Amino acid sequence: MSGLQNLLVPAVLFFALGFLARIIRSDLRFPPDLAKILSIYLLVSIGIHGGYELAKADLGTALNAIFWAMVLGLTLPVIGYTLMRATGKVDALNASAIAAHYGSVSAGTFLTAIAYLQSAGVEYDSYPVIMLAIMESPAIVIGILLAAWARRQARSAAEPAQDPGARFGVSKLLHEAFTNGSVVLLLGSMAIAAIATPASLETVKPFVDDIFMGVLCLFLLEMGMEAARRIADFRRVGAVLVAFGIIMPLIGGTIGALVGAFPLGFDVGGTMLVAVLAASASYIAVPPAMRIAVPEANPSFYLTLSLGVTFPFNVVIGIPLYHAAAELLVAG
Amino acid sequence: MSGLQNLLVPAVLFFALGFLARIIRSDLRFPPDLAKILSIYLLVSIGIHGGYELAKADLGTALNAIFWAMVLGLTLPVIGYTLMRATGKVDALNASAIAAHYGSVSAGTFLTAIAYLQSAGVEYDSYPVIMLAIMESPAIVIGILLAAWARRQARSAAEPAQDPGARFGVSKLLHEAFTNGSVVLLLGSMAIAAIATPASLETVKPFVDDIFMGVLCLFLLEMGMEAARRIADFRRVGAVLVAFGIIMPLIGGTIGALVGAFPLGFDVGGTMLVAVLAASASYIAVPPAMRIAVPEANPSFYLTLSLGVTFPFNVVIGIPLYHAAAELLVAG
Amino acid sequence: MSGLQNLLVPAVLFFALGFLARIIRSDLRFPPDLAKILSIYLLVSIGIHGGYELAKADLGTALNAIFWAMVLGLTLPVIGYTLMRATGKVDALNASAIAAHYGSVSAGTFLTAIAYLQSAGVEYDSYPVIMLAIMESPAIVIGILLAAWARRQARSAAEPAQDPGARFGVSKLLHEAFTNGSVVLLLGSMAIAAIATPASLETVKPFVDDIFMGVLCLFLLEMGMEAARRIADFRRVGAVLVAFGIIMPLIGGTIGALVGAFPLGFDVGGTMLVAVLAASASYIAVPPAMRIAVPEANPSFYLTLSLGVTFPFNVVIGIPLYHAAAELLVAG
Amino acid sequence: MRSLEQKKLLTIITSKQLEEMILKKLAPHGIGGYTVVSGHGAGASGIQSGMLDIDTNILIYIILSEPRLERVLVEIDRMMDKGYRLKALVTDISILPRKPS
Amino acid sequence: MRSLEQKKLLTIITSKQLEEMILKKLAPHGIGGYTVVSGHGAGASGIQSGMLDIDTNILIYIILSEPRLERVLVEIDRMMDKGYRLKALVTDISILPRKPS
Amino acid sequence: MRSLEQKKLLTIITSKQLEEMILKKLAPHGIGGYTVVSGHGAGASGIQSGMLDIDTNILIYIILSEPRLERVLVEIDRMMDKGYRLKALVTDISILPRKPS
Ligand SMILES: Nc1ncnc2c1ncn2[C@@H]1O[C@H](COP(=O)(O)O)[C@@H](O)[C@H]1O
Ligand SMILES: Nc1ncnc2c1ncn2[C@@H]1O[C@H](COP(=O)(O)O)[C@@H](O)[C@H]1O
Ligand SMILES: Nc1ncnc2c1ncn2[C@@H]1O[C@H](COP(=O)(O)O)[C@@H](O)[C@H]1O
Ligand code: NA
Ligand code: NA
Ligand code: NA
Repeated sequence: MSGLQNLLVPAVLFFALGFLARIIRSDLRFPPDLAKILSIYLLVSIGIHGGYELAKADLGTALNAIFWAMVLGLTLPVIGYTLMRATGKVDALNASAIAAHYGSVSAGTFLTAIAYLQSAGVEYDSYPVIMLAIMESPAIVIGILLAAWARRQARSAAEPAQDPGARFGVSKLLHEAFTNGSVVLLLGSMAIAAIATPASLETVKPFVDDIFMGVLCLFLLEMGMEAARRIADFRRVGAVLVAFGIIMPLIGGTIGALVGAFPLGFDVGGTMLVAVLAASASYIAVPPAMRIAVPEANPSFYLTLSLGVTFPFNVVIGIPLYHAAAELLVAG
Repeated sequence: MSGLQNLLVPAVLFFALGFLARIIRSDLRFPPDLAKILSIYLLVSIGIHGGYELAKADLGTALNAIFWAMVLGLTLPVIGYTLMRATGKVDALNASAIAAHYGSVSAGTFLTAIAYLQSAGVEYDSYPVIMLAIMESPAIVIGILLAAWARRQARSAAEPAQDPGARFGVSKLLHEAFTNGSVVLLLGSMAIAAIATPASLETVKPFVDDIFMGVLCLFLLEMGMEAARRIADFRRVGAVLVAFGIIMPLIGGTIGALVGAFPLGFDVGGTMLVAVLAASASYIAVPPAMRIAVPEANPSFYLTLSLGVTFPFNVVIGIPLYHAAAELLVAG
Repeated sequence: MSGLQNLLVPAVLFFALGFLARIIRSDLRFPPDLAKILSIYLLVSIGIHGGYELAKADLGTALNAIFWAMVLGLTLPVIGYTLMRATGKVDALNASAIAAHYGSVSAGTFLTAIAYLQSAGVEYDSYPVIMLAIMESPAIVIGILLAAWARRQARSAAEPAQDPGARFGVSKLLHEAFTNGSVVLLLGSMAIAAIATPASLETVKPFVDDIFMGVLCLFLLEMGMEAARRIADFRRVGAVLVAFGIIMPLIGGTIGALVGAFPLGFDVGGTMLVAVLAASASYIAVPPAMRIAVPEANPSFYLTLSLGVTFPFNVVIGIPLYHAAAELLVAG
Repeated sequence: MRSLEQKKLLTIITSKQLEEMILKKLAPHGIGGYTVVSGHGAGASGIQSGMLDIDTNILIYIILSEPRLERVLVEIDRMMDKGYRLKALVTDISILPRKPS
Repeated sequence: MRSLEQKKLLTIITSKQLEEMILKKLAPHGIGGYTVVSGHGAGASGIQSGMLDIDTNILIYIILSEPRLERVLVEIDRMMDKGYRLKALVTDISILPRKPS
Repeated sequence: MRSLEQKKLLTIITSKQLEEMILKKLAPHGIGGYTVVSGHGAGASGIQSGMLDIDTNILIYIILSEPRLERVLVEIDRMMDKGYRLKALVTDISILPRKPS
């Protein structure tokens, strides 16, 4: 496996640098808005790039990809929830909130995987980009339903308490899930790339393409610091959850690779990207939704898992693994 | 009119996306400094680009353009003021402050017009860029004079009250008008592009040119959100002022198109750009000047008109109209 | 001397524009995080660029350059300290803190010098970039030792007081010096450029190269404003220190030019860059270290000297002088 | 000079994600205005580094009269009961009253 | 430990555009220092979204003694009379006095 | 509604560079949390324009009980004695207590 060699891409190395900087207690710090700005740029760029590619895509395959994105987004949280509850160490509301993160996706992990593929010279299908956009939201709905169910069970046991979800109503929750800022940015940019006249689209190409990898490096530098910053919270989170943060992406990655290889029939690169989508945990769209809809859950649990455990695991270990799995399933 | 087709440029579509995001109550939000950063970049880029073009320009035409920029900047506010006072619904100080905005210009609208022209494959003169820089300030002076006059009239009616303008003195006010940050950035960058050695100027070209349209898209995305955010303030502003925010750009655009076509003799693109300058309302240079010099005016009136009414009107409806008008006057 | 001609590069002109903007009391202002963001970009870009060049460099020369960087970083502060104490006008702790700044370096000045060389069409060795990274820290250690020595002397005179340095311990101080954020960014980016696979490094080149000069211009625009902002503090700092802020870079520049020309044997460009390193005063790495380790010193002294005196002096007068000196020593 | 009025300053410290929800909940209680500042911090629910939207904190400042404060606090108490993580502090302030127009 | 001193904390909430003017107006009254923080908000004059320079709010904090506060408030009152939109709040604070040097 | 508790709000104004050092020094005194906001300002040690990391100011807010405050102030006093430039203000606040879980 030439995976380790392929980790020597600037994106991954900058992630490691950020991580290292915090470990050696450097005072390196980004101004608070920089990561937010970089993240907006990355979502817009990937959206435009994806929209451009998908305008040339096959409608049948695209719809199939969307269907399977929904399936993954809806089933992975249920698997995650069941797993956590089976340990007996995680209460139902925290399990609901955490599970939702694993049904959704991490754009940062996805982009790192693309950098990895480019560096390895591996071609990849463009459909996973649309799956990225689609998978942001459905898991949120499942997370909310799991939490509502957990509250109802607790209520039948105890006195009839308030249900924050109840007030919201299902339509409001669906609204929250699908108008999430990152979803709007991604889908909006895709739509714009599809609608805009080709000549005018050409004018934004340098912004969207040329500086993309450099911006990704800066973003991952900050994400490396963010991951390391969370290490102090490991204690708070506990060994069971940390283990979950490593096992769940392996389960998701396996399922994703199978989906990419068989029902979708993607190439090695595309299959690996579906595995990455399934394996990654959201740190943009899901946390705010859970804060509002499942306020009883402790944010430090899901943020630590998503940013401090699963993200670095996927970037450093997961991606080469999912690549190997994709090679096995597709080429093998 | 192929105008609608030409609206399918990324810049306009991103504006629409931002607007839409707020309408569907998405939680999409830019970090507070991003729009400020993008705006600094845009002013510097347009300045360097303009300075570079103007170094090759004809001095006579340039001086003529400057002269007419001053004429527009000084007369449009008087027209606007008279219009508002004629309705009997706007008090003199608010009318002064609002009028000043319409004598000045909006760089965002101007840049959208350029994106529109580029997409339509229409050539355009480079002189309007210098008019953009020149027109930022004169209207401020007129606004302040109108306000001083209004205060004097009110005073002769009532008891002799304090006049914030009086303390400042005319020289101080002129200083405020001409040292405005955006004026300094625009004129300064122009001057630098004119002075710098050609070889050294080449080194900043990729920064100024290649990523320009992409940055403009992000800026307009935020401006779309900003426009939609102001909708809630429509109620406060009232129907008369909202109507003014649509009629005034039409008047300004007509006058501007006439000035561009006849005394200046520009081509279709250049004529349209002068119309856009005249039609657009400032949201960078004038608001701070009015806050300081006409504190009695309500900022929510002029900000809502400028950002919430006239800006979106010009971007979506005005620009194709002014284009049609320019075609009529120049080609016809 | 064609030096003045070579000052007509956008980077220097934008510095002048920023300075001018404050002098004419323009309300031009950057959002607070912009300069920080630009500075992170510049450090990463110069690091990647340097690492790329150095991967091709001669190990012996590189080690020699590192050695002389250490020598400069360790001796310049002692010279500065002696000079200030000799005037009898600067107390020992302030002298220690100020001296440390002059043993370290200013990346902004270094980059301006590079822009100057590029504009003058002068070739330059790549070793000074690694000297830039190396010289950030050693002066901090000397500053801290000087301060500890000053405190010990004061203590033997008065009652045994608290020594903030004492608590820290030498290892802690060395840690602070070498894990400084800018050092980590520079050395980290260099290492990444050296380790990354060539193909993957290519993908970040446009980000790091194409927009570099433009970003530098914006950064220097802000630094010009920053320098002018400090003028109000000149009174506070006093004539002796202002004089020191001009004389010390001349001394440093002379020593640096000699080191570049003789023991290092660099070309004209490389010799000038070593002079610039020696002449420039830190405003990134050293101030925070001094705030923590020499809290008794007044920050307005060292910030005014570094940002308000030495930085503008070097950018406008120093760089052409050091160029002339380098020509004299190398070509002569 | 007009004399100072006694008012209350309510400061709510919470996650940026809850800003819109809280302001919408409080609006019906007749809040005349508010001011919001962003920051970072740490507390029982871990680090809020301020780097991503999801881990940025805000301080919401609301100047109000005592009777209005009572009603607003009841609303906030209800939110806290549901599990929302926020701190609500009240300070006594004197304020220069708005110019009568 | 030195004992705490009683001082006043003046907080001015206003538009970022007025920062320099206000600080210049207050300087002659012997302000020893100030701290400024940026934010957004809403009030009688509409939304201040914080996105553009023109609609950003600031909080200016000034620690001062009671007699100095009086004079500063007179100056602020005068600005409000002219129509400037700002809120001026006063809070009682205790402060660790500066180390005598 | 639960009744309000009386607490203290400690506000430390200082340079951003000292943030980590101060929080590390105060941690052993049992601080339950803190909130930090960035800004700019001016004082005896000159302008802090907020433009570079080195001249940015912060306000650190810490809600604590009176006895804990005493110990924290002693620590801060010690830092000030060593020459660290910071302002420490204390305000009386009422706070909605955390929901008992
Ligand atoms: N004792 C405290 N003093 C000041 N701010 C606090 C304190 N405790 C918590 N906070 C703030 O409130 C946020 C949420 O607190 P918590 O719910 O305890 O995690 C933290 O991120 C801090 O910004
Ligand atoms: N009741 C309030 N509480 C806190 N801040 C307020 C309040 N009213 C107004 N403000 C702030 O003061 C600014 C100007 O207020 P106004 O002049 O009423 O529009 C607003 O944008 C808010 O940031
Ligand atoms: N009187 C004051 N009121 C409010 N903030 C102050 C005051 N004096 C100083 N500061 C703040 O404390 C920082 C350091 O103060 P100093 O040590 O006096 O330079 C300044 O940069 C201001 O942000
Ligand atoms: Na997933
Ligand atoms: Na106009
Ligand atoms: Na030096």
